Amino acid sequence: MQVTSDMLAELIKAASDTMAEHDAEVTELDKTLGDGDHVINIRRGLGFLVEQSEEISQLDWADAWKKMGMTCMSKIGGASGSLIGTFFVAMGKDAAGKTVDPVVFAQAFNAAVEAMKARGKSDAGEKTMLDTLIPVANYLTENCGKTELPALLAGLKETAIKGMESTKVMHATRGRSSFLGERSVGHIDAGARSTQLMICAIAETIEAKL
Amino acid sequence: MQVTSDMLAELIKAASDTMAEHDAEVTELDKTLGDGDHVINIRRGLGFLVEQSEEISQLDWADAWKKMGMTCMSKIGGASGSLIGTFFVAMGKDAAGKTVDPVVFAQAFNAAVEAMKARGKSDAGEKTMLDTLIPVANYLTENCGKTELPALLAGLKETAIKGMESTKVMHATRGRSSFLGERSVGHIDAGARSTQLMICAIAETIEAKL
Amino acid sequence: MKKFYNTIENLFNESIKGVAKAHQDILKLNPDPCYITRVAPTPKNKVVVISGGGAGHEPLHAGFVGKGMLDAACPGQTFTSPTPDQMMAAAEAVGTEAGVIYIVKNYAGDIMNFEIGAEMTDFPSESVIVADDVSLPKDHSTGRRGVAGTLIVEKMVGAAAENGADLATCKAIGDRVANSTASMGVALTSCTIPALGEPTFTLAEDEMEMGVGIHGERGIKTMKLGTATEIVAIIAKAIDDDLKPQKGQRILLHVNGLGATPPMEQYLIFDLACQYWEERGVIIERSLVGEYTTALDMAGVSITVTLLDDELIGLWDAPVHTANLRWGC
Amino acid sequence: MKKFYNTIENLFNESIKGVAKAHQDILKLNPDPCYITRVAPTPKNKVVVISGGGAGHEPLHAGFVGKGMLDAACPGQTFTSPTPDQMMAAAEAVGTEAGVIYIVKNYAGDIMNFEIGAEMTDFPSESVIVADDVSLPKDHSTGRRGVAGTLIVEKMVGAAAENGADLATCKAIGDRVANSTASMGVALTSCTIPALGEPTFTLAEDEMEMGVGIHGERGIKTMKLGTATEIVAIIAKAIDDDLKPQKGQRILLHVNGLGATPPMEQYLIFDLACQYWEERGVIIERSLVGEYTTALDMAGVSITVTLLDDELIGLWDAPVHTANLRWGC
Ligand SMILES: Nc1ncnc2c1ncn2[C@@H]1O[C@H](COP(=O)(O)OP(=O)(O)O)[C@@H](O)[C@H]1O
Ligand SMILES: Nc1ncnc2c1ncn2[C@@H]1O[C@H](COP(=O)(O)OP(=O)(O)O)[C@@H](O)[C@H]1O
Ligand SMILES: [Mg+2]
Ligand SMILES: [Mg+2]
Ligand SMILES: [Mg+2]
Ligand SMILES: [Mg+2]
Repeated sequence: MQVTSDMLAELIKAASDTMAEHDAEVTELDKTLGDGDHVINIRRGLGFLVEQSEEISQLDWADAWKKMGMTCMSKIGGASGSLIGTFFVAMGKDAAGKTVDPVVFAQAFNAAVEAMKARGKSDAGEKTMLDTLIPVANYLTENCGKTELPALLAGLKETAIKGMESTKVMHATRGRSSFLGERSVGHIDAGARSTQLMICAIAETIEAKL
Repeated sequence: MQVTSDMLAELIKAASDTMAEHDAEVTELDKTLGDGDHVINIRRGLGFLVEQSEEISQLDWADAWKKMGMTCMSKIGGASGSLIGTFFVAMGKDAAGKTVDPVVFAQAFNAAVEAMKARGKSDAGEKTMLDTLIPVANYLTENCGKTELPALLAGLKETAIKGMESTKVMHATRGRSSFLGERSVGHIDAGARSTQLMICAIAETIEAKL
Repeated sequence: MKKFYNTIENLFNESIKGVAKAHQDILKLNPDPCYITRVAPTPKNKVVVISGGGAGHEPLHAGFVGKGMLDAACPGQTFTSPTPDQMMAAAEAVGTEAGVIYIVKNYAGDIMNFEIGAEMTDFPSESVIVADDVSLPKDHSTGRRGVAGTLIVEKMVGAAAENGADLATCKAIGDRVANSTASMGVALTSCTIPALGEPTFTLAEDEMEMGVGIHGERGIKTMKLGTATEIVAIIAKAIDDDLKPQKGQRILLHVNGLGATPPMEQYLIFDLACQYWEERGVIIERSLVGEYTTALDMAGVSITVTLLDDELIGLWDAPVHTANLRWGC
Repeated sequence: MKKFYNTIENLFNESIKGVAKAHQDILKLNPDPCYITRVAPTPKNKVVVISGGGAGHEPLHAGFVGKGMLDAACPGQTFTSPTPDQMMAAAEAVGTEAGVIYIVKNYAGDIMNFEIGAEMTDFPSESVIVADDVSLPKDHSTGRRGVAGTLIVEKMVGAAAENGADLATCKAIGDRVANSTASMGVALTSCTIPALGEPTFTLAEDEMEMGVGIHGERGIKTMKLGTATEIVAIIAKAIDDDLKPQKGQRILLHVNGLGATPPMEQYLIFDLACQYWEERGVIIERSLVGEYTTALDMAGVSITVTLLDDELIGLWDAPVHTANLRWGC
């Protein structure tokens, strides 16, 4: 089976549904370490993506990611809006003019993570969404084009979850939670959790088609 | 026994003590029907009177009442400050140049109640301190100079309490409680209660000397 | 109760020193008896405008002392009318042969204390009683309460006095503004009077108190909390029933925050009130949104409307230089 | 949660229309993408000053759009940084050849969104980052938060730009003011973000949160509630340790109410802060007390100090005509 960009409507819906389902839980995380608006922001953006999802599904991967990036950039707001917007715009740029196969996808994903790091002046271990995304990027580099889709997806979910969980013991040094200093230790980062949830929901949607 | 103005220090203290003792109860009444400051106001004034009470006790009745009136006027504030201030200033004016015997006292008290009515544009039955003071004034007119002190004091207390209690069923038409309309019915007026408490405390202080 | 203070007894007295320091270019404080006057001396032939009332409504009244508005303000203790000696001392400090006009909110305590103060002062004087709260019927036994409309009376009378109007004219203008002004408030919470330590009343999560005054006391009716549009409709209708503005009538629309309600909600209420009157052909000629007549930390707002004509617009627009209203200079 | 609204989703969008209507003589609103500009066109050769940030801090920033201060403000949703398209559209609406200076509070979201906006705009531009919250150490991993000092940077850069300073000069002044400014806040309660419906955190009756920002989030330390004098001493010491004002140093002292704390308490804190610095020979040359940078309905205050010299005093005193700061015109 091949994952094609006309599945994007479905994948966006999956991301949107999982954020709705985990709204209270993730909001609580951002209330504990931040200002409580992360889910509202993400869901505002996802709401617009869902509205545009038919249109997005008509585009090729690169254009779809660019469009998604622009929507995230202008509709989410906050730290996560600029970061996720930057992420998708960078994916689109990296994939532009290419036929997206698993390897190209992994490259684009890595380029997007690099763009996010540059935008956020941040890296692994700072208790942010990057602690989900960096391990995922590495995993994709290692496995895309080598591992069969079912195993790839299973490993992807596992990697995302491990990344997310790793933020619990971290001392935040980026974003709002850094203001709490030592008091940030012991809680999972909201952005790490939301990105993990969306990655897993997307993986599961694809798995259901296998 | 004769009640003389050198007892004023003791009488002021008795009034002050009873307001301290019933602070919470009367405050609750003014919170229910007004703005809750009545006891604070009255006790602020009584605090100054207590401070001045040695000095006041040196004066004859008329001057003592005038001085008390001026202190109440400038230290209590609110509706009750102007009313009680007016009351004592009027008592002092009425008694000026006279030897204060029970009959003169009753006349002065009546003049003071009239002055308060004029100042407040109010009368009996409006659910105010006048519903304590008007019956007391009438009682004093009828009994001063006729009834012996012990019986006079007993009747005085009874009259004040009856007057105070009469406010419970009244519909307020003066002061802050009037804003509540029908909702004012069923509660005792704070000013009626505080004046009754002070009258009773004064009566009891005198009784204790008999 | 959670508040910033050293002792409850001194909260107000210490705070008013801060007002004087923060605005020393405009006003000065006489601590005892307590009153605030302008630093710039009042011209000898000008009618002086004095107001006052219990503390807890800041910036009313001290925040409106200055050129084009009040000559002096007499603050009482929290929610307690000031005493006649304050009004006398203030009048003696700023009074002129042209006379004194007192602007008094219609509460038994304020009326009586100002009355005694005026009786004991020799300057010719007049009083304007502000009774703008239409949550009470016009024929209420004591008259209506004075609330946020007071500011508008102070502004317009202040401008008239500054322009050189005589005492009778100031009085006539004050009465006319007061009669052309209607207000009504709604609260989502009561407030906590420092000396009491707890809210004066409590409301359920889904309740609001309609027709509140500015002393944290209960209003006219406890209602189920409505939408902002519903709330504005109730208040606006009460104001309309009183002032009966015709199509084409110009008004000043003032939305006043009672203390804890943020600007975001105040401006929402303002926008909805604009819509209400615009739909009826009434013209929002001037407006004022913000916390001007507060009730400590009460959550709530009030809406005030003044019917305008060219003269009143001129008085509103006239230069004013006070701590909390300033324009044209 | 008790607030005035029709729907939570539209509270901000409806409210901002009210801001535009109430101040139509000064500012105008572009609803989508959302930004506020002056009604009076910006002179062609003037550096343009643009700020913005999440809503919920009103009157910051829209209340400071106008002559002598901001040319445009970009409000985000409540406590959420605005998005790059807003900054781009605002810059295109008001930008000039003289360039654009962005005044940005130091939060990851604000920094990144403004950065993207600036990258996508062709005008020459500079940014001044305000990071005045000394409750965090200077070497904090992300730098300190930007809080109530932002207003002071906006006022002084605005004045410089209005006086005709070029982009480099505006940037230098902005950085100098930002570096000469220190703030710290304390809260007695958190606030309730409309979309969340309940307070972000809770404190016991005898607790205060020291070192809070302006987003209703926890501060640096939960402490036992102290007297006003004790609280001022903690905050003032933190500011002193940072700015190290010498004897004779002139300062601007700004006490800012965070939302639900009444003026009476704000002025008390101001008076105590004056005493603190006066005892140390520091001169309170200018002051500002009131609600300027709020956190919705949070009960609390912040204290801000800016070290002054003749140039900065001149910029502070320069005429300003905005909805919420106005003098000299
Ligand atoms: N500099 C950064 N680099 C990477 N991720 C960041 C950075 N700053 C914040 N984040 C992520 O953004 C999340 C917060 O997003 P959100 O609540 O929407 O924005 P805000 O912090 O502006 O309220 C955090 O949980 C964290 O994962
Ligand atoms: N016009 C009036 N005539 C007589 N008594 C009045 C009048 N107005 C108020 N009072 C009395 O004053 C009391 C309230 O006093 P207080 O609480 O000190 O003043 P305020 O009402 O100004 O807060 C009422 O309980 C009532 O007894
Ligand atoms: Mg957040
Ligand atoms: Mg009372
Ligand atoms: Mg009172
Ligand atoms: Mg945020």
